[in-house]
Amino acid sequence: MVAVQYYLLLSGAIFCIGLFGILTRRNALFFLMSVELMLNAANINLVAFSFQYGNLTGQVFSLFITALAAAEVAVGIGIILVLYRNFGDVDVTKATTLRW
Amino acid sequence: MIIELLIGLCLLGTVVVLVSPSRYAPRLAAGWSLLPLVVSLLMYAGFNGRGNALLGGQLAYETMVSWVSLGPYALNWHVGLDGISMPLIVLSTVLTTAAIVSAWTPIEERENQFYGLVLFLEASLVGVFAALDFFVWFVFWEAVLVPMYFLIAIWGGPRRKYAAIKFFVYTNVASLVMFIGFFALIFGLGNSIQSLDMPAIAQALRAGELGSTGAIAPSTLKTLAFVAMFAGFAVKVPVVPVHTWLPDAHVEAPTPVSVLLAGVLLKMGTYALLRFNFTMLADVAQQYAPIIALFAVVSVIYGALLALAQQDLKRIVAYSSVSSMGYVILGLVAYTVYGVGGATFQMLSHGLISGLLFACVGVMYNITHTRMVDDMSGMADRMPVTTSMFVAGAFAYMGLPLTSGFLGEYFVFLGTFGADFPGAAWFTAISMFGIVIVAGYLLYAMQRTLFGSFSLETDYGADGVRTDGGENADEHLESEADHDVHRAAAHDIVPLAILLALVIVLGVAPEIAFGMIRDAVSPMLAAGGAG
Amino acid sequence: MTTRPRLNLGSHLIPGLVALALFVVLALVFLTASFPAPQGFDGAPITPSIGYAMFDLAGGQIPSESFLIAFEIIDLVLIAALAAAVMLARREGDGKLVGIEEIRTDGGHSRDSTTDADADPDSGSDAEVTNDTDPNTATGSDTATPTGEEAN
Amino acid sequence: MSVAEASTTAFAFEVAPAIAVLPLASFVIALFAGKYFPKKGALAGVTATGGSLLLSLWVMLTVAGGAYYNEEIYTLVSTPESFDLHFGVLLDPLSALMLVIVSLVSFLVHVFSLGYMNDEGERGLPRYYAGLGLFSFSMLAFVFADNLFMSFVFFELVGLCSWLLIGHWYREDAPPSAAKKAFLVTRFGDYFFLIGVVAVFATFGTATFAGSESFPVLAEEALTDGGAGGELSTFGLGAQTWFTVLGFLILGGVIGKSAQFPLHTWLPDAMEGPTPVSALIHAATMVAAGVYLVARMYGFYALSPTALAVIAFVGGFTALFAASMAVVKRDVKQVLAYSTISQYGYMMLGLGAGGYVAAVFHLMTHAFFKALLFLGAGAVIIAMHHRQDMWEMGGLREKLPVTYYTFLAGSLALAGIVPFAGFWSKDEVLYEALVHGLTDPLLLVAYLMGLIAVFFTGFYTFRMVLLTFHGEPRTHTARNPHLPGWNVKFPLVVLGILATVIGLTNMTPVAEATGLEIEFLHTWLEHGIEGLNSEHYGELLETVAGYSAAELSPLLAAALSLALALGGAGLAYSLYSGDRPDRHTDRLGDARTLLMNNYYQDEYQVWIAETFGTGVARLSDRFDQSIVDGAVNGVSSVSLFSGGRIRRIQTGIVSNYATLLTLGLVALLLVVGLTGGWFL
Repeated sequence: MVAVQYYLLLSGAIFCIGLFGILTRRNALFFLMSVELMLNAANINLVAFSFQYGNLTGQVFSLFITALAAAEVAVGIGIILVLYRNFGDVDVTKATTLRW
Repeated sequence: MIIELLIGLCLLGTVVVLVSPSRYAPRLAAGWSLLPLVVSLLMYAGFNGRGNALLGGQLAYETMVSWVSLGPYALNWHVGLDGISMPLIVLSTVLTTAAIVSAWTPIEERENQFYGLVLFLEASLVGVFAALDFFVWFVFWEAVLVPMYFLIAIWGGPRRKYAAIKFFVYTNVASLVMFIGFFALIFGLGNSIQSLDMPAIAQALRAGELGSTGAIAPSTLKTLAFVAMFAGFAVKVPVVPVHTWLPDAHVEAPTPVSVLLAGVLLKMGTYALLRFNFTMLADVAQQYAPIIALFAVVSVIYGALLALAQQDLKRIVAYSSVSSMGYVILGLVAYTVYGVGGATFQMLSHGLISGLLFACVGVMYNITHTRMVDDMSGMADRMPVTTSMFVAGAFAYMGLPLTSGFLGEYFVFLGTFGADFPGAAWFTAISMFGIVIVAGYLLYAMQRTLFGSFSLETDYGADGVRTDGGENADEHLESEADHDVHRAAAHDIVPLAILLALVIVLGVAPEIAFGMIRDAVSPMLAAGGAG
Repeated sequence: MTTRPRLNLGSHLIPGLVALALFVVLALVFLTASFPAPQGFDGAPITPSIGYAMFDLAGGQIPSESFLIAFEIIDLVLIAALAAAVMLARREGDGKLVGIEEIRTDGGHSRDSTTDADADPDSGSDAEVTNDTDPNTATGSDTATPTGEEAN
Repeated sequence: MSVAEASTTAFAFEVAPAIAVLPLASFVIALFAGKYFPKKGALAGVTATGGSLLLSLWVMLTVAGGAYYNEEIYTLVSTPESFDLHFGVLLDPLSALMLVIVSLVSFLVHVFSLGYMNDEGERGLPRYYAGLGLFSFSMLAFVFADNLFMSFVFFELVGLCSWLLIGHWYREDAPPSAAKKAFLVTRFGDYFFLIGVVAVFATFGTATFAGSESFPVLAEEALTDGGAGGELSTFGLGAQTWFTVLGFLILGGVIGKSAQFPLHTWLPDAMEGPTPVSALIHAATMVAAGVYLVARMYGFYALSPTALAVIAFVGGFTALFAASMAVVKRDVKQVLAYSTISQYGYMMLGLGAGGYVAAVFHLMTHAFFKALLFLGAGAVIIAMHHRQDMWEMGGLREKLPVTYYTFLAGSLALAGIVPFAGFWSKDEVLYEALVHGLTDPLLLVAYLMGLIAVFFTGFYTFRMVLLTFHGEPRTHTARNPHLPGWNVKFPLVVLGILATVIGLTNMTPVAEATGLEIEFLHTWLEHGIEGLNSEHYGELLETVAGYSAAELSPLLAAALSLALALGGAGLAYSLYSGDRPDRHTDRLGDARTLLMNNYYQDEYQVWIAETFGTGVARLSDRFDQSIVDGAVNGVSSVSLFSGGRIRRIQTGIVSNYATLLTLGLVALLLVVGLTGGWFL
């Protein structure tokens, strides 16, 4: 059986790729995609540990996370729409009115 | 349950006044504030407490209800009065009514909110003086700040925002420091107390049950806690050098609020010092008596000197409050019956007199629209009654015999001169010089504003705002301002007269208050040496 | 509008390094940690068990908590997200969708009236509002950092 | 003493508090209801002080019968743990005498005020009479005070009344300023007095004047047999030194109130008040409070030769100093003001030199003749339509005969011409100073200064009389004076008679020469409560203070001072007696400038007040605004500034936040991992 470390490494790698996307992209849609990547990294973790402990909870939770991801995308796209409406762009670095 | 009734009446009044229409609010609030006044007077008449509240004395009107359990400490609703707090509660109710009535003229917008906040302030003040559980006390202590902040920030003068924030931040930081100091003590006491009950804490501390906290030895812990609490309360008093919020707050606050601020809020500081520092940690206080006395003397002289340099009547009275409160500290540190009793009496007396003076300045301001000494002259000609009140109040402030101002200071001097700590006589003698300076600046201010030939220069007159429709457009400024100077209304004068009457009654028959004060103070002294 | 992405080491180097650092740390942690051998499910049916667990039914062979309430909550969350997405996409105030001037939610009543009376002030104001850019736009671009320009 | 007699004496003493309470009632009536009365409160005042006078006389008669009274009547504060504060009544020969003097002068001044204030149509009369009533109340209560605390209380209250009455014409600029100055200067003295009172309490635990538990007695015991002395806390000093310090502290109040050098500067300015007020407060009674206080607690001062010597020296110096300034004044009230200072200097000299009876005698005669002179000056001022410059007067003798003759009687008394009152009393003061001074050089210097002052007194008194009443009228007003009414003349006549004859009560030189027992005042003061009589004081002076009197005939001293007084008067007569006298003082040149400017006493005191009061106040205000408040504002500025810098982390760009989050996570993981040993 594959040791849990490798799953973790995989999830870590996917997470960091998603993170890299968030850190470097400015387009909000890319943000959403990157976040999806990170959520899936979490899913891998859950499933891996579910397997590790022989407990189903992790698997069920990954399902929930998929559902949550859907909700997140729905809201996220709504936010992007508003962003576009208010700033005429979906560049996240332009929406800086909340800073001070 | 009568204390709860008192606080409840004030809170109910807050709600009622807040929801009432603005135009009825002044009279409604004044009428309503008579209820707590009457209740407190009845309480005073029926007062049957004996001894000191924190040192196992018999409390009047005590209520003790278990409330919540917070970890190892039970939290009780514990209120009760002794001879120290009873007069201060009456002072609060009297001054609140006086402040409300004196606000009729100057407060012209959002009246319902103003009077509602004042009544809320009254509830908090009564709570501070009545609470005997630290948690309850602290809630009221902090609750005082909220209405005060808004009263200054909404109805204040041009720099009201600055003053209100300064006041709030200053006193709040002070509360934090004090809170840390007090909780250091609580943790040091460990299992010897089961609640935050102040009498229990005081008795445990006096019994020497303070353990060490961490690496800090009990004696060091006591000293540190004393310093933290003193620093915290000193801001409220205020003691030099943490006094600078006071003149700003006073100058910017509307006059009725100044009445309460000087009259009662400052007393919270000295009251807390008396209860916490000087009752609970009497031995530390006695150990560091010369240093505390030094602070007191500096406050007295420096505050008086500052008052001497001011041009604004309100600033003069504000700085002289710093000076007067210095006497209170000096009396507390003496640990004699005249010292501590005199300090308490001085709290009472200063509350009445400074309230009176502020109200007088307010009446003059309502009419002249200025408080600058340079702008006015010969006001006695146009407002003889207000002038008489001002003169009487000023002389009371100077410590004229047969007014309470004299006795308050005199008791303190009597008590401190022969006190045990080194240099007591010198400290007393030097602080007494305050009575000369106070006479200097009050007489000087009175001579320039009240006497001489009448003249008045204000922006109000210079703006050309006329009430006569410009009929006498050729007449010069003086007569124009003259036109605006009218006699004060009766409702402006009545609070002044009542305060003045109280000042004289207390000055002629001090036993009315001093009897119970002395009774409450003497247990402190007996145990003070041993503690 | 966003432009075609291209690798720009100048501004991507640091974020890349940060992400890499996180990965390195994670990897270090994972690799140095020791885990017991995985228990696995011993060939028990996983998917049916998930179904049983999800609806709090007996019959699942693999141990797990029951998730009925969580399931219901996720349902609510999804609906809320849907509603929120719709809310966000709608324009505040006058109930019109962004950029789609002519879609009406009132069954076309006002449209009829607009055609009936050309000079209806309503339609005029509608157009105005639609073309109006939010005042925030101005502030937003004012305060945009120089990096915002780079992406274009 | 029979039972009936005992009960009547007791009754006289029991109603004694009414002596003070009656004027208090008139104060209340005048203040609140004065404007509804026909004479605006004057009648209430006249009635009340008249009643006080009758009661005082009754008390005096009772005291003459050998009964004394020393009771607490009102306890202000009682503390079981510490000393009580109470008001009490002490009636002995001294206080009974003073009560009569005060109530008599007060009564006459009330009557005079009818002419001076009411008839002249002054405004604010209820306030005026309220002030007079309050003053009479305070002064009378001060006189019968049985302890130092009560004395202080009423000492301060008379100060308030003085302020109120000097500033009566508050619409002008000068009176409020003078009132302020009077209060402040006396307050400065009272500061020391207050320390003294508090220190007396702290030392002795009591402040009563009379009785075995009184502080003079305790002090005496501490010094003589040392029995109780060990229990007294003397603040680390020897008992003798500490008592001297206490004496000096209380003396501060005395010097302020009795206008002794260097705190005399307020009294001439106080002449801005209405003239009856000057007569009552600033000549006859309030100013006497200081001297009276020393006399009251003479048993204490007699214990300290240092304090006595200082009192005598200050007194002698003040007598000469003030008399020299009176020589050049143009304003009739100013002359009288400086002469008042000078005369109180004599009283202090008498007290300090051990002449207790002499000082009290001079206090009594001075009260009458100085009140007379002021009221006479008031009558002149009425006549002159409120002009006070003597160079605008002249020739008033024919127009105002009653005023002239009574004023002359007062002047002769002031100058010390036999047989008028001032001669006997001043002479006795000087005699006492001389006989004790022959053994003590400091006292001798004081005596010499007092003696020279006699010459000046004679000069300025007659300069005043001659300029005012003799010669040709120098102005139109002086030719057509306004004639005063009965209410002006009546007090003048009463006081004129008293000024002429009151000295006869104590003709020491005559008694010495003839051997007759006619020193009535000596006899009067010899009795009294134990420890509070001149006999006892004499013993104390000899045994404790070590005073000794040289053998000298009083006739010699009397002749010397009379010769000097006549010399001064004669010089004045030769210079100013003509129809059109010259301004001879101009010939003094620079000295005149110096004297007219009062030796620049006001200037240097104002300079001190400005520098050390206002100057230091300004400095501390600047310090407060810049340093103390600056520190407070600095803290907030630092917070605001650093906040302004730190907030720049908040760029508003999501990517940056995410970077920071990631960095934070990495750092956290590293820290936790390193400390938790994960990477091993």
